[in-house]
Amino acid sequence: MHKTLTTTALATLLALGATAASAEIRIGASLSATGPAAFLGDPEAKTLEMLVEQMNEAGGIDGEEIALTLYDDGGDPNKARTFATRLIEDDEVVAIIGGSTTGTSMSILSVAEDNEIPFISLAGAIDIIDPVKPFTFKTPHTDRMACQKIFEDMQKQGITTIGMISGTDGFGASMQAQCKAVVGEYGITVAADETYNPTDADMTTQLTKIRNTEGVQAVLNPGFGQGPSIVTRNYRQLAIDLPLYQSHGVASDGFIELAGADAAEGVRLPGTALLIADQLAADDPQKPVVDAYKAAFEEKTGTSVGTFGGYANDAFLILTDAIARAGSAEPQAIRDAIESTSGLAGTTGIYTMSADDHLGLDLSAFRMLQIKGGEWTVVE
Amino acid sequence: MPELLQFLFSGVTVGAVYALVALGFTIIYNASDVVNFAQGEFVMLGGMLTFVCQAAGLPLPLAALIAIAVTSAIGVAMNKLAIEPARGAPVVSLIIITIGASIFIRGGAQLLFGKQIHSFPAFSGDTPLRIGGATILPQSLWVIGGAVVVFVGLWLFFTRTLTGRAVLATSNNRLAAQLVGINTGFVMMLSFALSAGIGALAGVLVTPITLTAYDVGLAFALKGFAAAMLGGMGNPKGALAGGFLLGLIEALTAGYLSSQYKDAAAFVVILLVLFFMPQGLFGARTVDRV
Amino acid sequence: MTALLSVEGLGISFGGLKAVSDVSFTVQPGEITSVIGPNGAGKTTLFNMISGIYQPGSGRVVLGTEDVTGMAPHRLARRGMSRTFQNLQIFQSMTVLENAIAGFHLAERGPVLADLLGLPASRRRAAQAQAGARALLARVGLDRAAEREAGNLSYGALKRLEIARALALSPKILLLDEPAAGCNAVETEEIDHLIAEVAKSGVAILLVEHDMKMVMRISNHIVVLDHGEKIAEGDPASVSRNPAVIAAYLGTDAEEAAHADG
Amino acid sequence: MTMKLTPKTATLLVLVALVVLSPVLFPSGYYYRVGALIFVNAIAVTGIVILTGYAGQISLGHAGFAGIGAYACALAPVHLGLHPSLALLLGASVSALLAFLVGRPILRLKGYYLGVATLGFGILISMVLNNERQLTGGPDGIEVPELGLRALLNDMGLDLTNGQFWYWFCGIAVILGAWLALNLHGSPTGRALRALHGSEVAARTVGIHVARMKLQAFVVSAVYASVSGSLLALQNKFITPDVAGFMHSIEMVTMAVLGGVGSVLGAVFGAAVLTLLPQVLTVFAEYEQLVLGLVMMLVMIFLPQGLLPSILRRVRGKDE
Repeated sequence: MHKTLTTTALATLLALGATAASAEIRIGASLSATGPAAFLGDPEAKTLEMLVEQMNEAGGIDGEEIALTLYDDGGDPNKARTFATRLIEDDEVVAIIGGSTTGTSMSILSVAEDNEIPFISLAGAIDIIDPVKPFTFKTPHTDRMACQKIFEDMQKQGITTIGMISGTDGFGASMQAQCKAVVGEYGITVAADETYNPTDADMTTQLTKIRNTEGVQAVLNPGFGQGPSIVTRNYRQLAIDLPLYQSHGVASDGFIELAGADAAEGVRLPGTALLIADQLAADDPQKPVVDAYKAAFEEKTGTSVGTFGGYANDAFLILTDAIARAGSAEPQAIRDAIESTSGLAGTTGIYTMSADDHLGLDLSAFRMLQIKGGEWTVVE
Repeated sequence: MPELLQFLFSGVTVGAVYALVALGFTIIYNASDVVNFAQGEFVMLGGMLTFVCQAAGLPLPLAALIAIAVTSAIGVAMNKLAIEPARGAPVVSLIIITIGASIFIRGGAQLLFGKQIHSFPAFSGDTPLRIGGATILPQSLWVIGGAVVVFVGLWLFFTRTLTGRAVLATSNNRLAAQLVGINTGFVMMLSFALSAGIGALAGVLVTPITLTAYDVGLAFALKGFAAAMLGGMGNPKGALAGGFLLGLIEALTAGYLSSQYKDAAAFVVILLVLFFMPQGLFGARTVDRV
Repeated sequence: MTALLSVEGLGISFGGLKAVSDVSFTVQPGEITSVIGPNGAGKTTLFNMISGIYQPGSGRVVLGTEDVTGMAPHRLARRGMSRTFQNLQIFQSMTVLENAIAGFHLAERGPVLADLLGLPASRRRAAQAQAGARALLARVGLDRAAEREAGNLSYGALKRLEIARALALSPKILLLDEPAAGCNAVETEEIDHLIAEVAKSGVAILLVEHDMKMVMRISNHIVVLDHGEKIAEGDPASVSRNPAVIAAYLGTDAEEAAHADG
Repeated sequence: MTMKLTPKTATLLVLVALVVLSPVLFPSGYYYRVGALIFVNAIAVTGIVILTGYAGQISLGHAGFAGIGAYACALAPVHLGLHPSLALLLGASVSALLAFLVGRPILRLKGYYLGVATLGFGILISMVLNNERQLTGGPDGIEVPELGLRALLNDMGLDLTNGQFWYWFCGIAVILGAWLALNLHGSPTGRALRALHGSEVAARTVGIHVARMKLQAFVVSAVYASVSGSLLALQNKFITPDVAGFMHSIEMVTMAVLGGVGSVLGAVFGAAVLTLLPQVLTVFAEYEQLVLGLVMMLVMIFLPQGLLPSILRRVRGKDE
């Protein structure tokens, strides 16, 4: 008797967690708002909440309000899978945005595909959309594209031998693997390949090894969080005067602040239009969306915009654009509409999807940036 | 040679961070046989509160003092609310209580401070000192100095002061300590205040190097715990030695073997030491009393 | 007659302090040998060395013909040595019956896989041990408390439970560390009888006890320790007249020893 | 004639009833998923009951074995051509062997020293899973092949959704695991384990080979953790090194101790509570960590025996 009572009580409690909704368009999200990937998930979650609010204030899509159910998976793929199941089975959403990390995205992906619910991932790995799966899309450029952009720039500088120092977190490890896979195509060799833990306090040992490696002409540091800031500071401490490349993992003003403008001087990285909003040409097709997002986000949160929040912004744009074009909130119709997205300007780039491209960006979406005097500048 | 010297500087810098955290563990352990897994959160609070106060316009020294005082108060509250009511609980329960406290403090910090990474300026600037072709940041010297000063202070406290001996007596036999007139409640309160204060001091010193955020505590706690156990829990000498040893092992492994497995090397050494010296390097041997 | 247990020049130091030094004596099967001496004389330390809990610093322990110096207690148990403790070592959260069954460990143990699967062989062994344990509990008068949690028993009852557990091993030699401490007169007498009975069945008994009346009454042989050294040895009568022993005990204890003799 | 209900039979009956009857209350397929997760955790936690509850030994690194079980299911089918079910057995064997090898020196340590040694061991395993990217896919994780049993059942006419299948499959596994642990409790080995928990010295003097017994408990509990990891991997069809992480180890111990580490039912209860908690706490979103930490502290302070024993005592107290 007691057992049944307990179970009923628990079931009731669980049901409390679900959002009771009427005739609205229900979309779901599972993001890593806390945990080791909070860097990605936190701005993404804030962005989505802000955009839904904006859209509903403006009357929703064709008069229908959007109801967002957002869960924090803490970067744990197991939790992400559970939340994906919950979003589909219990909250009955018509589409899912999320998966801040590759691990969580891969977990959500299989649930979404099984249940034929469109899913837009915010993670970097190319595996998410290659091979193409019918219901899975993503907004960030792949890690491989970031590597290609960096190596293109190195090639232009005549650099042929580099050292790498990567974080051992998912982001750093994935970039490390992808960069090493494509580096040969640019006639560049990786002569030193070091790593650090995301929580390490000092990377001078690894940097000393790289500096002492014969022939190294530049250093690449893929990573996110505090690691790249410490690497950049240690780089100046050791007075290494080779070009330092960072990845899009630190593409936000916070990086300059933490590393210090002096230490960050001259650092190059592939970034998005978001970082150089005020330098965009007036006729740049991305300018309206970039300005709008930047202004709204910075006013709402008091923190500066970064690439990652931009991914969520773009995912939301793609999804709402698709729903509006489809004129229906049926998952299958939304999926078809997303796949026919064309020329949609986001903060990350201009998206044009197709049956065999569920990302819809090319290398031109990336802009090579350099830090000069504590500001982002475009490398010509 | 400059290469080795640079590795050693790196190891000593990191080691001093570990040693400072490990030293924080010793006082509470000595007073109550509790290993406080929330020690890392004290380090986080030290850094975060200093940042917040400094950002509010206070001068750095005052900000640091406030951070240490507030963290000490939180330590005292933790003793009163979570540790004292659970006196005599088995080791597993105490581990869960202190980890629970650590999650609680982290959750609170996330709400109050947000999830941004923060830092504040180094005390003596960022111009590296060059010694024998290698470089070290002035802030590293602050951390090393801090570790040594705290160590000497603790050593004097435990050997030269009546209160320090009262702490040791309390850990040996609480009842006997009470019988000879030691106020064990006060001793416990004092040791939590001191441990938390030392943790916060560590946070103040290391933040310009490691940066800080609401979730850095766990990593500090794990490494500090490992360092303290390597040296022998409860002994300040062990905490200092364990911390520096751990830092040096990591740096030298990263320098000469593989940076991927530097943490692995550290744990392999800990396992090996414990196999041969089950009480750590400087821990007291115990005899079964039957 | 060969001795069952020979202790030869046994000694140990803790932190440079000699706790026991150069103690020798023998224990015969079927006899009760008592070790007496003032508090802190090193009796329990001696026991801990003989039963393998402490590693002796010097000397030898010979069981039968085998040198068992510093041998682990569980291996000594297999060779027929069992013991009780001055400060109770009861399995607190187990029932009284389970405590006694634990004494049958060597008889009931089997492959862990059989135990996990609850195979008939495992259950049979457990059932046999349980029957044996119930019989022993009856012998020490604890059969009615069998299902109670051991931690809730009185001190005297726990002392008897420890003896029952030690007897479960069917030992050749039984080391009893103050079995009557904390027991009332009636309980002491019961234990007294029990020990005599066990000795009569051929088991060698080594006893540490403070109750001099009991020691004098039941011992065949007495070894006297003071400050970790053996100061006298012999039958109860000769020991109680020994001036060194009387000097060691001084005051009341010496008188008590003399009275017991008379 | 009245049959006397032994604690073992009672526990098994309660478990079977819970597994079989709970679905009646499930409003949607999502609840099957949560149920299956509870069961997966309960299996690992049952292993902790044997190690910590029976034998009194601490492990802060058992997630390492879960990692081995999980990655065995991801890797063995691809690299060795094993069927996933055999991969599960392989994982369990590897875990048992590894536990046997490291357990011997590690288990000589006591208290916090045992804690740090097991912690180090667990971290080493998760480090290998993170770093050996070529083999394990690194921190981004790796896909796990389908078990295939559901398709088989569907062919036989038993039409289950994915969620339902894993609910029943893991439910049966929990009951099996509980049955084994309960057998052990009253067996000679279980008694020896509980005896050395009570007093190691006394256990030695009655002939218990303490080191060997601890090792057996360590190996058995490692197998439980490994099977739990395998079932998680097969169910999720994707696994990352998080499964072997420090937090997962802590989670296992917390579930066991929070529920009541002395009994199998208590531990399963703890697994249920801590698995449900984050799902319920989504209502509080930002406050989730705060509440979780608070629950851990409050239960340990006010119900030191664990939730279930304390609740049962209160219920019985009212009856009397």
